Amino acid sequence: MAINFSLIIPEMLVAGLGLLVMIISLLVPKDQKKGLAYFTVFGLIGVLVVLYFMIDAQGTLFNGMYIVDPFGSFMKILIVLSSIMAIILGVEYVEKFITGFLGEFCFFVVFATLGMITLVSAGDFITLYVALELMTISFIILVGFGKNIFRASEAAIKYLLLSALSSGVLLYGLTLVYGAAKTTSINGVMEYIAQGETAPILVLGIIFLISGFGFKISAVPFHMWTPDVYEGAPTPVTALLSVASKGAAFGVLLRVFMHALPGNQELWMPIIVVLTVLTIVLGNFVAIPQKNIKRMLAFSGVAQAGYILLGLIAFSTVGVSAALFYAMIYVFCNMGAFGVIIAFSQAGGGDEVQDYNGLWKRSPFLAAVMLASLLSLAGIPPLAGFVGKFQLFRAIMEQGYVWLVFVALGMSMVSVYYYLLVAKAMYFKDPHEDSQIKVNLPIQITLLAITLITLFLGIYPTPLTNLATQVAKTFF
Amino acid sequence: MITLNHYLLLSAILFCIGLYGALSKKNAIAILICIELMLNAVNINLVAFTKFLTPGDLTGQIFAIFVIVVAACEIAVGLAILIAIYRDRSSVDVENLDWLKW
Amino acid sequence: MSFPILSSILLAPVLGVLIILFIPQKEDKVIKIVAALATGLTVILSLIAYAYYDQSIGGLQFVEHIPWIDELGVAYGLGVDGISLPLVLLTAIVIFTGVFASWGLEKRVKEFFIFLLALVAGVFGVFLTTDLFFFYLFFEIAVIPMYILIGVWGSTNKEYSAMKLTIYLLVGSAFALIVIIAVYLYTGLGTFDIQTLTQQTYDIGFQKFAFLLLMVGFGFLVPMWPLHTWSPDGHVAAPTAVSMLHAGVLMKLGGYGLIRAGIFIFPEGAKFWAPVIAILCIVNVVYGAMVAMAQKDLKFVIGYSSVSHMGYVLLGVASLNTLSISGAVAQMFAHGIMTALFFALVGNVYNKAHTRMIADFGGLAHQMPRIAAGFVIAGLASLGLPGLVNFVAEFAIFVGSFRVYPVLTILAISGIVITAVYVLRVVQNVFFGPRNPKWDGLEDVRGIELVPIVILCGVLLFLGFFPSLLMELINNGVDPFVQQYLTTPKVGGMF
Amino acid sequence: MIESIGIKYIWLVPLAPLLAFILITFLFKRFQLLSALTAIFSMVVSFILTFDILRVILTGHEITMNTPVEIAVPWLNINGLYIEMGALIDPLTAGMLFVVTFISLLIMIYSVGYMHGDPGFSRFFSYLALFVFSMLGLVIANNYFQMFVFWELVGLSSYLLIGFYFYKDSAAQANKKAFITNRVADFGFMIGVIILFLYFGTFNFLELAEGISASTDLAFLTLAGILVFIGPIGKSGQFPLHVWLPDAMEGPTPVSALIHAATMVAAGVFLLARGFVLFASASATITFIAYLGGFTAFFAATIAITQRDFKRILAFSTLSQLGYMVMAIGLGSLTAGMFHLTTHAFFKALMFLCAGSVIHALHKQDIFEMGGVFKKMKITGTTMVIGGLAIAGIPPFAGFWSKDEILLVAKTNGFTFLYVLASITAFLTAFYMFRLIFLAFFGEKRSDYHAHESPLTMTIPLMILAVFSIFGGLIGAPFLEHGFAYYVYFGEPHHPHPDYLIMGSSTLIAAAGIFLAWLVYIKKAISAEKIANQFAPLYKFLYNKWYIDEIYQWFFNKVVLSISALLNWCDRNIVDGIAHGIAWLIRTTGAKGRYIHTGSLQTYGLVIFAAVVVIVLFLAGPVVGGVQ
Repeated sequence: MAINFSLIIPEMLVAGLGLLVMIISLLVPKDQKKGLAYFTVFGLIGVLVVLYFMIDAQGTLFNGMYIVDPFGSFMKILIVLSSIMAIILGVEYVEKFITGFLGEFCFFVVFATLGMITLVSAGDFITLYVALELMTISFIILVGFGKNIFRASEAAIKYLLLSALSSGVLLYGLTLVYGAAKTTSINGVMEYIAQGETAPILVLGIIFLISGFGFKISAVPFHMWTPDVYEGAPTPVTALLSVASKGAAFGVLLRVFMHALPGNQELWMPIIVVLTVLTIVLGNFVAIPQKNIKRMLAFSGVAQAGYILLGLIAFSTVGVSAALFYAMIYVFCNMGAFGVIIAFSQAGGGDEVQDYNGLWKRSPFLAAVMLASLLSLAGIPPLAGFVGKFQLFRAIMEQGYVWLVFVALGMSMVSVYYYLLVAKAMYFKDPHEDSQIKVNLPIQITLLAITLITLFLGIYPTPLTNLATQVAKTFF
Repeated sequence: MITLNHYLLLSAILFCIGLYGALSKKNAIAILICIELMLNAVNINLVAFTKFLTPGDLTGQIFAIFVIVVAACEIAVGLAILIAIYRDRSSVDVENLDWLKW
Repeated sequence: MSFPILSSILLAPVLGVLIILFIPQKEDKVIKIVAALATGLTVILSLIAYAYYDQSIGGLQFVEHIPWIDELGVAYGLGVDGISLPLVLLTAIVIFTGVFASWGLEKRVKEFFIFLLALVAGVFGVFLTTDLFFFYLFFEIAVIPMYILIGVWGSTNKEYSAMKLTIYLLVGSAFALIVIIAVYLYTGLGTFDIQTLTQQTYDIGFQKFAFLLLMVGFGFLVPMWPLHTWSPDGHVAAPTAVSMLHAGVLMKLGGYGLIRAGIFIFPEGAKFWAPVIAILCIVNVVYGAMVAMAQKDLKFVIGYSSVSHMGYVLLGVASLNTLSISGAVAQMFAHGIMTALFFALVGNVYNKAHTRMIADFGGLAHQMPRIAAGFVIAGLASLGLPGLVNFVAEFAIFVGSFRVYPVLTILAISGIVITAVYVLRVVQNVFFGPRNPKWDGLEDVRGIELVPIVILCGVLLFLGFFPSLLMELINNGVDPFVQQYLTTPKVGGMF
Repeated sequence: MIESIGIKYIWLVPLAPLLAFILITFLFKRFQLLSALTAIFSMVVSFILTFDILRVILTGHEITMNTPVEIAVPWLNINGLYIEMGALIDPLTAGMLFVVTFISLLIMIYSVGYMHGDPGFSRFFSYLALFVFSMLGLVIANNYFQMFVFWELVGLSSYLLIGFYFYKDSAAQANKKAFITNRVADFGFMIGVIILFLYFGTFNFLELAEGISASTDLAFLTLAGILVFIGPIGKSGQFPLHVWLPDAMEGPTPVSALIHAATMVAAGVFLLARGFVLFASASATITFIAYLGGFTAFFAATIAITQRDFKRILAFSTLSQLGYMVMAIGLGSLTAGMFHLTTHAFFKALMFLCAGSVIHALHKQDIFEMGGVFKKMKITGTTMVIGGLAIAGIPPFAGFWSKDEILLVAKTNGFTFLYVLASITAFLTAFYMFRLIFLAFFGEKRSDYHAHESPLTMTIPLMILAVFSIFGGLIGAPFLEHGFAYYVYFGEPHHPHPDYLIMGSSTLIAAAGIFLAWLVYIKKAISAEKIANQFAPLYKFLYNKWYIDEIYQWFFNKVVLSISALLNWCDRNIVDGIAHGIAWLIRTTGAKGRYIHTGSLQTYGLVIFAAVVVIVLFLAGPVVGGVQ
């Protein structure tokens, strides 16, 4: 059987890039690694271009262990895009706070990217597991890089132990499913499940699977690690973790469950609905009292994961398309917010919300980007987040979950409250110091682009909605 | 006669022991080892299923090998981080790891 | 339609924002002039639209339609009819005068006008759009700038009020959003076009459900008792121009939405819930007025008077006949102008005296005769004196409602007595009485400060004498809908 | 069509003063004389036009109460509401127009002298012009809506003029009180108008008259009549809404003369005449009107006896006379009511202007501080005495004829009680009026003052009015063929026949009143103090105006303000409290919820695992059940 390697060009490119960067970083003097970072960025942009042209490609490789389809490509674009932004935003930060490790930062990001893009294309449990671990281990290392090394290593060990624990559970689930379905191919397993099979061993396996994926996308109650790790990790890593890793995990979750669910909706749907509601409610509630902005964003991220899950609940083209749209938008919003945090801490600012007092006067640009990003997260028009939420609500209401729309909307009002608390600090309070904040050009351009995209997609979302709809049809 | 169920039982017990240990041990290294136990339970499952259910197919066994490799990587990274923590706090007690909370 | 006049109205403030973005912070005057020009442009364009609106044809005119989000069937649709056109005009007038009312602003002028114009673009959008999706979108655009405007440039407990206002408005709009999605899905036509949706028939149960949500949602905006507490706080805290725009225009979004999206799309639901609205609106009128009487801060008085006056709008809406709904729309217009005038005046006094406590004043007519005159005119408008446009609107509401809810209407009419009491008390305590030497330093309004007062008073008086200019247009917009979707309610009650 | 400039240009009658108002307000404010001249000129225009209308009616005999001329333009025409602005010209209108324009003209001339040197000179004339505009608009109204509109506008002018001296706290209080009291009345009036409109589908007087005549729904007509009547109760100061009128004397005296004596307060009576068909359609209404009027007449007269302030006595006398007019209409005689209105306008305006003249000279208002003014101010004194005789009802002065007619109606229509009450009131009127005259103008000087006769601009109007007060009543004298009753009537004109018994007795009663006043205050045969002390509680009761003001004050301060404060408290604490409560609940939940995240990774693991267990347990039932 001929293997069409052209389908995995992006993965190969990323892998090659990772290795190249690793080697070059050994050669380049410690203080000149900035160029390397931009080299990485350009490499990833190349990958992005390739992915963009490959979006319609479809096919399987290695006996079905690897699936290339529009859905996967969409998620890959999302992931690579986040990695690019994380590196651009992170260069200065890493140079300043984790001096000397820029090369490592770059290639671990690339490897994590590799893990993530493989994950969303996994066609087999083995691929899935390996990709997941590649991603996780790269992230663990990245998390451990932190500016405050002690907090960072605490975050890293927590992340490591908990994700190992959850991988253990996930794996155990996989084996049970394997035992029931007698295959590790995702399609095979799913077809088996879709027949309406409810063998206890299978159900148990799937529960374990849910908990494993739930851990990665930080759905309540599997989210416990999220705030601690987000808070302790270096901010660029937090940013990447919050969008890309969540996105990748969500991608695989969709891939696994989209086929499996129709058979046993009444069995699984209540669980997913409950998890979603818990995620949205708890995420938003607990975000309110947070004083640390990263931690607050961590909880908000938990809540956002809940919103993305709504797309799964809707279980329709519209739902998936909405979820994909939202996930993509979420990348921009979150990156925008974290970008501001990065730029701010580079200028010596702390991570507490009150440190942002009067940011408006010190840098109107950063304040505006932060505001736009947070409001987009809250789903306020004309920012893209609104369209995303609108689509999601529409999708679930179509399925008759009106009460769920009430909950979700209500909670998004709660989220407005704590996002506005940041706005309040930025705009209403007087700054502790008056110095203007200088933001370097790449970050400025990135943040500007992010904001403009958020705004543009909020006002004219058609290009992305069309794409997302087209992609979502993969499943139906 | 040792049937599949015996293996599964063993693996389940092992998994639970690992899980219990992971949730109760105070020493981070012990936790790592307990997690290793859980992964071993997984491996037993995989191998047993292959043996009993799909005799001609080695997928499960190959999976097990992947699991072992990945677990090794994880342990390596984990130990590295623990060393960093030990340098700082002279302890790898997970009870003390609560700077980040609430 | 060759020239996209409505898009121009919508984009004029946006253009203003873009220009101001590139003007250096120091150039206060230039920024203000740009803002005045941008808003002046909206006034001119709205007047042109008014002049060219063909009442003999009626219905939506100057329609623009561009497909927007294919997947959802959202279209960028603009159009005005007899209901929205007066409100567009109102918005234009209020913001134009609002810019002049902020002429004395010195703090962060650039940002202030950016947010103000962004806010007003949203408000225009709400009135202009013919698409429910954009209706919601534009509404929300208006909310956030307001949060910042109040929080930064406001006074008295501003952070609390800004947050309260924002959350209340957003929660209210969330209810509306649910209905928007629900009706979209219910029809299955894949469109948010209001006219198309209006022409559909809906199952009675759905109508009840949808109208209830809209009632609550828009009830937050109007504001309907007991969802009103954000409004006095918000008015008090907001800077002058924002108070004007907010009380003058933003509260009308609720009434407008209730008519446009509520009654017209769900007439049966409206009939079912109308008595509830009617009862709550009486609470608004009487309770609002009584509470206004107890206030010590001038702006609070006006804030609660708005609650009271918006009760009349709700009464008109609840009565579900052409006359009452026309009256409600006219009352929205009239109240908008009047309350904008109030806030312009109080803002002016506050800027000079740095207090708004009624007890601090007295005899201010000596130092500020023009302000006093303006305040008396606004006060008289507020108590519904003939010769001012408010009277006509209120009268139409009363006549229209009386046949439906005689007792409630009588209670509502009693509101004009209570209003007279508190308005005149304020006039007496603030402006009349012996000269208070403490305020001898205060200068009366002059020059550019006079612009808002003159324009707003002029509109009140002009339309008060020639109400047909306004009322016939509104009636033209309301009547076809009512004829088609609401069977005339019986003359009932006491006869 | 009847050829008449006045009818053709009738719209100019109210608009001329409006134009004057606009010009003065916006252009002439700084030029005092120009302002005054503009106002006066506009009045001259209106007066000439009015005069022409009057001429046509008096000479042409074509326009009668039953064949009026109507001119109207649509003002607002929307579905469900058709409103006109127009003019209804009949003798009633013409007479009222004449009274208003004529007295306004005189008073404006008078004011040039009276207000001389006041910083608000121009403002005064602009307000005055505004008032005349509103009043004329009211008078020519051809429909209830227009009537209501101008009804409110005269209220506004009155508000502005009472508060003319806005820097006086008392004035600021008084104008507020006037406005609010009238608002209460207008509340009823408005509802009345609305239900009439809803019932008959029109505001137009003539169309309504047809509808009402045809209608048999007595309950509705009674209700509508009473509701509309509430308007006049306020505007014409009938009990219990009379409280504002005495306080309204805080305004400049010409204003008191014009608005609060001659014209505006009579608007209520005019409305009763205009809408007579409505009130007459239900006997309950009309009887109520009669008794309320009679009571007010008596009630106000009793208070007037004890007052000390020159203008206040006149104010209560006005109330009392308005009561007469209302009673007359209630008794079913539109003619008598309007006749009394006309004569009263002359003599009461005269007396107020005299009062103004005296106050202008003395700068005092307490009659007990005056005395002997007559010697210094001959013209004022003489005209005042003429006014006094007119109001007391001494023949042949104006008041005699009109009062007589009212008494006659009361008697012939069988309202004996009211007849007696009215006679007692007539006695009281004569008494308190001459008490005022004797105390102020005669006797010895009781305090230091410098008095001199007022300038000609002031005395000429006095003299003109005095002439009208003497001879004005003759237009309605029963001996006349084409008298007042020939033109102004309801239904069919009916020629009054002189009843000499009533004439004689009423003259005697009036003379007795004057005599008693003479005995007490000039002759001092009876000591006023002694009587007052003897009936101390009664005296106090009357002196304090039956404590009506106090009751209202108590009601407002204690009841209304308490409710208001209570509601305010509720708003802040209960309504807002609930909202805060919800916010608190969410915040607290969040604040508690964060403590789940203890920072201990084993807790985290435990939570994750516990969740798995919960899900397993949750699914165990269905799954096992499903398998079996």
